[in-house]
Amino acid sequence: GPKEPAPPATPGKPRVALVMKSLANEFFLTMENGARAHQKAHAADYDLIANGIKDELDVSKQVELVEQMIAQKADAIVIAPADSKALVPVCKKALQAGIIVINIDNKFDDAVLAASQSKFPFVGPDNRKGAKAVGDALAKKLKAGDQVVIIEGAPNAFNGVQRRLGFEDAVKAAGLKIVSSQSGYWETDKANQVVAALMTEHPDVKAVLCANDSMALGAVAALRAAGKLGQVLVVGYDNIAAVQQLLKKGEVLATADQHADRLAVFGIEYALEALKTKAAPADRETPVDLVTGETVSGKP
Amino acid sequence: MNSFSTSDFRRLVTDYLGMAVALAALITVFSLSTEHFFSATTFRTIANQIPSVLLISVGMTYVLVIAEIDLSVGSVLGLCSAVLGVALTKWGWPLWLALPAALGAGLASGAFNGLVSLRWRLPSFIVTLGMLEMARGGAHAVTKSQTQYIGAAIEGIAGASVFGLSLPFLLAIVIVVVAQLVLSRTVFGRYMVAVGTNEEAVRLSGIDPRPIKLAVFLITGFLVALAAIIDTSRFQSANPNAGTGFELQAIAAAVIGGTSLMGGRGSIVSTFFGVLIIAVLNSGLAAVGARDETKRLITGAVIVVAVIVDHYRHRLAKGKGT
Amino acid sequence: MNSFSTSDFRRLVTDYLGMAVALAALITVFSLSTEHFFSATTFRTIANQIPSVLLISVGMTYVLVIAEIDLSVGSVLGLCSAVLGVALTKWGWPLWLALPAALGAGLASGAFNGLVSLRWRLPSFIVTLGMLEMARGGAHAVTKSQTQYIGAAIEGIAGASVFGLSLPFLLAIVIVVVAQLVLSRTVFGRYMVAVGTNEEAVRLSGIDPRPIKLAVFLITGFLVALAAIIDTSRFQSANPNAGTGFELQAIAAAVIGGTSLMGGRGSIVSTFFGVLIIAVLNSGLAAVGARDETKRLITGAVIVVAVIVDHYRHRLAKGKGT
Amino acid sequence: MPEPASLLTISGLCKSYAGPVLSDVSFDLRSGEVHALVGENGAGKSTLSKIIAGLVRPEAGGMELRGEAYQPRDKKDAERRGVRMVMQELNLIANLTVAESIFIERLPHRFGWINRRQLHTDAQKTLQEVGLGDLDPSRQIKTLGVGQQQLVEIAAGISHRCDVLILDEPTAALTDPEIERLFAQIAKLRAAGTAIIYISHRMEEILRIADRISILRDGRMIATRAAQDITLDEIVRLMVGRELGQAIHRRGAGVPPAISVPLGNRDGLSDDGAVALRVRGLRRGSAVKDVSFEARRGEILGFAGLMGSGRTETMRALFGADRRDAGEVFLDESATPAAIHSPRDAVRHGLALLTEDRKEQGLLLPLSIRANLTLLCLRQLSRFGGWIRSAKERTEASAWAKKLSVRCHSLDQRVAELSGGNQQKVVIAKWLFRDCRILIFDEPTRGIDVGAKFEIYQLLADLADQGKAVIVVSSDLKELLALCDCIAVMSAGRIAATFRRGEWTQDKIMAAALSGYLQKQGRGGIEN
Ligand SMILES: Nc1ncnc2c1ncn2[C@@H]1O[C@H](COP(=O)(O)OP(=O)(O)OP(=O)(O)O)[C@@H](O)[C@H]1O
Ligand SMILES: Nc1ncnc2c1ncn2[C@@H]1O[C@H](COP(=O)(O)OP(=O)(O)OP(=O)(O)O)[C@@H](O)[C@H]1O
Ligand SMILES: [Mg+2]
Ligand SMILES: [Mg+2]
Repeated sequence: GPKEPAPPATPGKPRVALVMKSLANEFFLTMENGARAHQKAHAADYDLIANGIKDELDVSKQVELVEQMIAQKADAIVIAPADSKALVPVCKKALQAGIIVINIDNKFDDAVLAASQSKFPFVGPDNRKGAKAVGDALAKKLKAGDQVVIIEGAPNAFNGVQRRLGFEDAVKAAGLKIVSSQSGYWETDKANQVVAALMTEHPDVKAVLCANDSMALGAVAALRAAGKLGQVLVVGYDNIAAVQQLLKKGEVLATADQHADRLAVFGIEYALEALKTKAAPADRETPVDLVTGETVSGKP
Repeated sequence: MNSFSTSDFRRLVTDYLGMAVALAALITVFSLSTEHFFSATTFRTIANQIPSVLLISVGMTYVLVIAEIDLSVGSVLGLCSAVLGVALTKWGWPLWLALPAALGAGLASGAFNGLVSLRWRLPSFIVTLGMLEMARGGAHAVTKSQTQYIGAAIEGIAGASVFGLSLPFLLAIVIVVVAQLVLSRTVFGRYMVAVGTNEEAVRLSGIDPRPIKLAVFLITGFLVALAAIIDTSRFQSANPNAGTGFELQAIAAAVIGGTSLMGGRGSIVSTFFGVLIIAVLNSGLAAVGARDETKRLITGAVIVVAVIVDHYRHRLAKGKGT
Repeated sequence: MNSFSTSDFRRLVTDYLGMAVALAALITVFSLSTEHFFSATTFRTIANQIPSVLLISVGMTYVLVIAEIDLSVGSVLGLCSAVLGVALTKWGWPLWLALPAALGAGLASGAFNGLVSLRWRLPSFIVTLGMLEMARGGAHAVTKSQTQYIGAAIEGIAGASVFGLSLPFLLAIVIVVVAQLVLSRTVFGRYMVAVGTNEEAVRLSGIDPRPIKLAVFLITGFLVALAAIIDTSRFQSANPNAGTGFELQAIAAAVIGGTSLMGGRGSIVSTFFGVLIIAVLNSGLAAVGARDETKRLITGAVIVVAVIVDHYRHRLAKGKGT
Repeated sequence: MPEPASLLTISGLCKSYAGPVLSDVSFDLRSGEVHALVGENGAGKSTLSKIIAGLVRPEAGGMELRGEAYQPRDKKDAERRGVRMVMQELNLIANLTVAESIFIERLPHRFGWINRRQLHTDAQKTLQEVGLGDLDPSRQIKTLGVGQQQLVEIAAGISHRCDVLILDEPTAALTDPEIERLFAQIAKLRAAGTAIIYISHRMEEILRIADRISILRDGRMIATRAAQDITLDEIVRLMVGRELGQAIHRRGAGVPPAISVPLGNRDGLSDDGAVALRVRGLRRGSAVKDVSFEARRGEILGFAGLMGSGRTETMRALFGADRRDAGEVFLDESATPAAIHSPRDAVRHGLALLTEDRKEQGLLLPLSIRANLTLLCLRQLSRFGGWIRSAKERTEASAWAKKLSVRCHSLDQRVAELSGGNQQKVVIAKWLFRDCRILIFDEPTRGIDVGAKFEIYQLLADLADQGKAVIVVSSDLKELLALCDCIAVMSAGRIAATFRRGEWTQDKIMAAALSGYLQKQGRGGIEN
């Protein structure tokens, strides 16, 4: 059977369900680990059921997870929705079942919230702002008119779109020129293919802006194969462990850290607070830090 | 049309014993390891989650019985869902027009799969693989890659319930029963089995296998569209990525249920058990809150073990012969 | 071993004509629609990208020839890559120890696939589907879901190049040639084809099909591990998600190349063409900068059209007969 | 007597695949006649039949049915016009039941819903007519032996009303009682005015039931004669196009000359040959119940018995193809049983088994003749541990193909494209190629023409002379009588009697074959 200890049935102790996106993604695993560590430190205060879906595209699985948590009679659900619209109805159902719902990481779509007459407190970073900061750091190394390419995340992922918009904001501000903007589906391999092809097609490109670090790894590999490493700059997003060496070496110029480990914890704390006070807390923006070769920490 | 004989009953037991045992074992394990798993709510939740996968698995079983395969089911679900969503929101169509449009998209995809593979005698694997890409591309093109929120307009379909069981679930059960009867008791069903076993021999018997195959692809397209409608109603929104990976799930459910990939053998009721096993497994693992890699390891192992259990059931049924 | 006869030559032309035409057409279209596509750089880039997919497709072709399937190749690539990465970074193993460990992981997965499906006579589809989940779970467990950055320690493998062609590419070409010769000119290859054609007849001829099948699963596991080493070296990092979706890509490459899913027919050289077609398509679409949904629509259509072209090539080769 | 009008006339029919198969064939068929079509393997009999039945389109020539132009679009069209065919190759669908197979094109139904009761009773009635009354119509085809399958196909064919019925080698896997029942059915149909085209390589049958005989050779119609105007030797001469080699009928007492064995220099051996194979207490399910026998070197041991008597199952079990419930196999007078648990073990111990079902169990249909012929001895044809010497493979394969006169235009031709008899020759050659000490042949001459049969008998006799033990299972009793030194008769899963040459008569053998069933009067039939 599963090795994880089942949440013990201590009456009165609230049960908080954390529903995340793709656990294949390091970001969410860090989030989960942060949450688990927090629960261990506060074992007397609540029980945690952490779940995620296999990959970000499988929205229906996430809806089903929320349904399961309703059936499990969780007291609070902390959710990082894989789709900012499709998850609203089921979260509303949870609300109607008397469950506290806290939205983290990826904000529900405002129009849909309005249409469905529901509201959930949001705790999370502003991806667009973070991406703009990364883009700005890059722009400092380039001059107006330089060509750049953007490697986007999955096309309908909300944070992917936000990051693209943030990159575009920075590019516009610095007067750079986007010669191509294509999706790498968050994957190293796909990004590698796209960047390799683009380097041939647009030999004068000066920088590659990747919507996450896994794709930045693929971009770096493509540049290395084309012998352009060093001439073409790469930026990423998420600050995963694997890019930290590259940041130090200067092969990746900058990335953004959204503090995944603390993100879920904020959400959980919010939920516990709401359970106590029975009042919905206000939205809260969590910090996004720019990380460059100089500021990168020695974290393993 | 005859009365139900004891040999029928014995067959029922031996046919589904392995599956039932595997299912019962899973439920027991999860009930023992979590507090709230063994409850009416859990089962009602599962019942309301499976209809779309179930319908797709029924279609897949049919396709596998005729020795073909349909990899496009997940993408076509996305496409039908996209058409439905966009028709309701952007084009402002009424429901009675949008629903046939979605069904039409499903039927058209099925027709493409069937006609192209029959016309040029291509393996359906490759035709439907092409369709997988094209339908997903279509879904993204129609929705401009944006999830369409529909809201209450479509809630009624999945929302209606009888004794806590949703309309889609009841519909899916009816379809399972009908599909099983069609497979085992009608001329069309026997022709499907025959085509899947030995297409050349069927042709030599003076029966044209092509209309049968086309019909099966159309039925599958229709069932996928139904599943798309159900899912869209359940989520009150149309997601162009809906259904990603459903093809493998549906094939797994059918194969766990003993359907052969080589054609000529399959049972809808067994597929139903296959779907249930996967659903209970997912639900139970979520209730336990296992880590993702543990989930994957267990899911993989359960799939293999379920088929091994079924292997021994076969031996049991056959007696010592062979 | 005889001299190359004209009939051999004619067969070479008719066998690969369809593929070559499809490939040439693709290259022409992209060369006309972009500025820099038709250049040595593009082809060098493609040559350096395909080795891992090519090796996996070779393995897949073998598996398909014996009428089995291996859905676990992508996940096993992830697992081997994870083992290699973790051994080099966390456990601090030297390269000469880490590489065999990765190969061992590939062989062990192949052995599992082969032994379980042979022991209980289970369809390899389901066993390898289970393996797909388990190996991915294993990859995540080993790496704790974190991409392992390795750095220069492993660069040498993919970095070395001869005339601008990387070592992995040359290795892959050698393996393609050897694999084709083994398939068409050796006893083992003939047995593979025979087993895929009619396993029962082979068994009754006093040839045990099981060691042959096991060997094929092992070879595939080994090739996947090689592919994992190449990819890890190329990215200088080990990603537990590496290889996701490779199984469908490899099957598509093999089937575009005319390998039958029903077993008994396949050619490694054709698979090579299949891989090239897909790679050129991906590269060209990226160079054009097509929208994502357009990419999918075109990819799907090209897959179908490539097989239709091949269908006509067959007709041509056969002459008016049939 | 005035010439009766023709029902079907064919003129100038041509068809070619890689080479010409039918050239300018003309032919006429009258209502109420049995018209035998004979010719060597690959002469074009099946192709001609398929053209008439709408399965193959001719390239030139015309057909007229009842005076009207007849160009069937497909099989269904032909059937609508009253023309039906029972194919030579088994074409049943393994996963269907017997009843479904018989009525596949017209399953009794109401709005698509099958009426199972009616299907069952109809099937039972039809099975009764071909002598399979005891067979459960709801059994799956894949659980039947080849003989039973053939009868099911015949049942499916004759259960329809039609004007022209083509039977392509219907008796190749049948034993005498079934053949008698089939002939009775044919007589009934003929009396009702059905015209029957009957293809067979069993000459004595042809003389018994045919009204007229047409002879095809190399795709040309050589002659059509009334049956009473022609002798067997003449038919054979017309078929082959030359006198058959001077046959020495040394053991052919009581057998018509054309099917007696040209045994060359082989004299009847005494029973002092050393035992090569001894089987003790073999059991498997209900098909094989306690079978013991021995086969000697230098001898041909025949296995006779009725259909379903368990001969095939016995051979499969001793060969390791199926699991045995009990029983031991000893080789070469050894006191310890040989460990034979799989066909691989069997082949290693020097056994060979030619299966009765060539299509499913013997051949790799989509592969070339060469690949089929050399499959068993690839190792000998290779060097460096597995590199096939293709030149050597070619010469060896073509030598064997020539030895058994396999008719093909190239060794690279797919076996699926060969005529039935030529396919059978390929399977035989495949096993002869591999030098085994104990050869078990299950229905080796199924579908093989007269001339080639001689050659195969000669081969078997030669093998025995070389000191090998040869076991022949055959439904053709006359073949066994001519060929064997010793005949074991199986009945209901047991060996009912064993006769040596000289001790047997046809009646004694038939009595023994029936004995196992007569004891169970209660069931009164062949046990399933
Ligand atoms: N589909 C095909 N493709 C190529 N050649 C074929 C095909 N079908 C039949 N032939 C060839 O046509 C010739 C006649 O075959 P046919 O089956 O009519 O012979 P037959 O007289 O029935 O022989 P048998 O007594 O062995 O059944 C053979 O040489 C065979 O190889
Ligand atoms: N695969 C099978 N499954 C179940 N029963 C079988 C199978 N094969 C054969 N039988 C049955 O076993 C019995 C013995 O068949 P077997 O084939 O050994 O007889 P036979 O003497 O060789 O006759 P023939 O080959 O002419 O049918 C028959 O009743 C047959 O129906
Ligand atoms: Mg014939
Ligand atoms: Mg037999």
